[in-house]
Amino acid sequence: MNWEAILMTMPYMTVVILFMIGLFTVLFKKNLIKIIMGIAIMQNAANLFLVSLAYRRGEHAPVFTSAESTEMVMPTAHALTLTSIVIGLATTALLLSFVIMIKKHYGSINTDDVRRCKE
Amino acid sequence: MSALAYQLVPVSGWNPLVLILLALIVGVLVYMIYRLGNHSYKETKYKREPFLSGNSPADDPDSLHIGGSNLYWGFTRALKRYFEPLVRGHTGLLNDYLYWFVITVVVIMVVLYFV
Amino acid sequence: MNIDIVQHSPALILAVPLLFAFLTPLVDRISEKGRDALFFLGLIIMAFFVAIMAYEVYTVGEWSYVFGGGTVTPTGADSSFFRILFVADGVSAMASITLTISAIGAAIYSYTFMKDETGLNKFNTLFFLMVAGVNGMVLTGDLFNLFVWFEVASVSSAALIAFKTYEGKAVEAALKYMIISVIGGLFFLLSIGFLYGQYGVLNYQLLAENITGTNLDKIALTILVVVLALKAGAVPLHFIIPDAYSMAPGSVTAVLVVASQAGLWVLFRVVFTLYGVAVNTLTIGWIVIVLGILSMFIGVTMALVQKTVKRLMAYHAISQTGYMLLGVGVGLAVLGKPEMGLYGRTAMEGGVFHIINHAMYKGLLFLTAGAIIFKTGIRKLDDLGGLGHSMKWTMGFFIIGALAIAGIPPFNGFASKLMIYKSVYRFNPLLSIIAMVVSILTLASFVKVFHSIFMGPKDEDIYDTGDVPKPMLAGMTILAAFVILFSLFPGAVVSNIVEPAVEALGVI
Amino acid sequence: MNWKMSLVVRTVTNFLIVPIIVFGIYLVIHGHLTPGGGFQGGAVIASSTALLIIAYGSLGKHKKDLSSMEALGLTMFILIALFGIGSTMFYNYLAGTGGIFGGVVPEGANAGFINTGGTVPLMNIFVGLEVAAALSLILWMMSKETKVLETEKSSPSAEGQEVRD
Repeated sequence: MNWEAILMTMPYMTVVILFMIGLFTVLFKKNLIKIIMGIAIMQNAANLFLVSLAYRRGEHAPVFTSAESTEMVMPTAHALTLTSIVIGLATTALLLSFVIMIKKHYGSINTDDVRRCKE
Repeated sequence: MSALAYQLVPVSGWNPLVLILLALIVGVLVYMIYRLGNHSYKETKYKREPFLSGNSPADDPDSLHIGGSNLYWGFTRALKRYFEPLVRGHTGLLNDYLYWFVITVVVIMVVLYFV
Repeated sequence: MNIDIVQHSPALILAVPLLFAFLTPLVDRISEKGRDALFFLGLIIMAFFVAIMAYEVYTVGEWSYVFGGGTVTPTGADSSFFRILFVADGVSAMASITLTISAIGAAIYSYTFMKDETGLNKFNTLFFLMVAGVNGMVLTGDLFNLFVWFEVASVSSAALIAFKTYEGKAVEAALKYMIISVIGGLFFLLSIGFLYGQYGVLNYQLLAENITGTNLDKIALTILVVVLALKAGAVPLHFIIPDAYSMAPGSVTAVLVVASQAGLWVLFRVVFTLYGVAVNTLTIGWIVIVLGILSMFIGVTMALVQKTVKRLMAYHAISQTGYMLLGVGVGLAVLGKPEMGLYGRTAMEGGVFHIINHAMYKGLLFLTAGAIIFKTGIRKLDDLGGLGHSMKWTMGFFIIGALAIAGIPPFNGFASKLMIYKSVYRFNPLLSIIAMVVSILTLASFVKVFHSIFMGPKDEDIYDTGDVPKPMLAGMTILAAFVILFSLFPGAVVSNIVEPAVEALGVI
Repeated sequence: MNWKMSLVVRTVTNFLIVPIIVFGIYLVIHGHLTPGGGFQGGAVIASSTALLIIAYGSLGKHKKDLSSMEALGLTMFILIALFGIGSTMFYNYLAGTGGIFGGVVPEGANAGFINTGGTVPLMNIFVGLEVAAALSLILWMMSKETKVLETEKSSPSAEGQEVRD
């Protein structure tokens, strides 16, 4: 068994598991707050995926002071993750304030009740 | 200048200006024929109603406004087996919207993989 | 220190709305008048820069703008390697023009339309942010930057949909729009991860050069296509569009139409420039065509049975998006084959021309629907009636919009639909026949709407109040003027604006 | 707001606020050297306002000031980016030109200096200001909206207002 290769795919396995958990929550849970939690899990999975892409074996973190200029992990993926975390915060804040307003107007945050926009 | 002129009034293909010109000409012709008619006919309040069928319409014609939504009731009634599931399809449930999203991703992925 | 405005126009198109978006709260503390003045000033300056960029693109040609680089054009491969790149080409010029026209029309319209609402400085900020988000989505040449602007546009349009927080339904529509957009964004992030992991580069040109169509690329392409079709409102994913359009305030819906079309523009960029012939274009072409046909047919049949004005128009927006997908899908299906020259190119030009036409007349129709609801406060078709007597101008604009959307000859809808019919017929006759049937059903549903709103007896309580105030009419006149302008000179519009956009998509 | 925590909590919060804000400012200013920067530093500063909201129930009459602070931060961020329009937007025109932010970076791996960042620390400061104001505004709005801090049970709000259909 090539443990070396399996070890290398470990981060991507966690990404798939986390994404599936998030997708499951979003698809099958009826409570809006749980859906937003599912979205947060999916965001973490996406961020983990981006960071694990940038990893090069045996290289230093991309902080300039601690490494010679050649052996560095790819910093662009870290920049992408930072932006995606900021966007994740903004979207979750907006979604939560929508849920607060829906609780005020509909009196319930169950997706079965929150569907007056049908006809 | 000629290029722009050609673009503005292209000879081949669809050209709205020719159509509008035609419309104007026909309009003028119709107006001329309209002028020929005699104008003694007055728009009187109690003109004879053209009798079509059934009982005479209610005395107050203004109340006869058919509501908008059931203008095509015949069409929708005939295709009931198509319209029923379609209208019910829009459930308004957030989870259903996401089912459709995931289903489309899977379907297109399979199609793209095999073809 | 000579600042060459023309070279910097792509950056300024984005910087001006953002700057004015964040200046509004500060100015709002000083004076209400100042805030409204800032609102129009910002849009006019942005329109000025869009005009400069478009003129430069159409006369000189396309160029890319590197943010933070020493010189404007990327010198050497490495400098465009890490920096964010904006591309000013046919596609971004045409999309910015469409957005500017409907944004200015909607802004003037909303001057009195939103008069009695509170928190107008937030409305102006969000409006600017949405305009900046949509412009960014279309202008950017970098995949991750596209994700950032996709999110900015989704956040600001969701907040605008929920602007009437005192109505429960508006918040519900905004919540659904936002959740779906966020999840779409996450899938988008995954596909960025796939492409970045394989090729280590995020730039459109560099990515397009070394994409080889491996299985991972196909998965990334699927996710990109589905997420952008979701934003544009293709059928299996269209559920958020009717809720969002019917619950948003009138002027916001007009710009929302262009915001979802930005998803369409980016879908064409991804499919044509990014992937091009790397993937079997016939399959992708047929996928886009099937999405288009579904959107067309189901959109219009659902519209026939609708009971409220704006929901009916929202379904028409979906069915018209189907036309665009059909037109460009046919072009995509024959990409790189000899038939491209025969009819593929006209199909694409028809599809792309339909985008700008649709933005004009659909914006006009939504503004008229907003005017009707502003005047009567009634949304249902059954309760409305006899408005033709009092609202003459709105009726006139409604007629122009309805005839244009149904594709009646002199109007611009007909010009682009004719191009689509002719070319799609030679690709596959059945598709063209479905397109014509859908066009007839569109006309049928708009006759229904016109009859139930404007015909019928005088309605006493609305009759004496007359038509909607001046600025709303001015907003509608702008859009109607462009509908008529595009109807009278379709040839000029196609050869000057549409052809560069089609060439910019990489179609030789 | 009649909500107030006990005296102990309020005094501890008064003491705790200062180190949190100082640490937040440290993160913001050293953004271009050590991990941190505008957003992270601003979030730390916003956590101090979260403490204030819990201890004192509300931030008083500062809603307008906070949103203006946020708007000011963002406007300055874009203006600084626009000043670089000479070559391109977001161009680091202060780097290497001496002055407060323009120090020259010596060769080789070194711990880096504060004044070598050019426009980056300036942008970090304004983003930090903006994020601190924005996050505290969000926290405060949400605590006010959900009435989570009110002691007596607030009356259940009217069952959803129907749109005039």
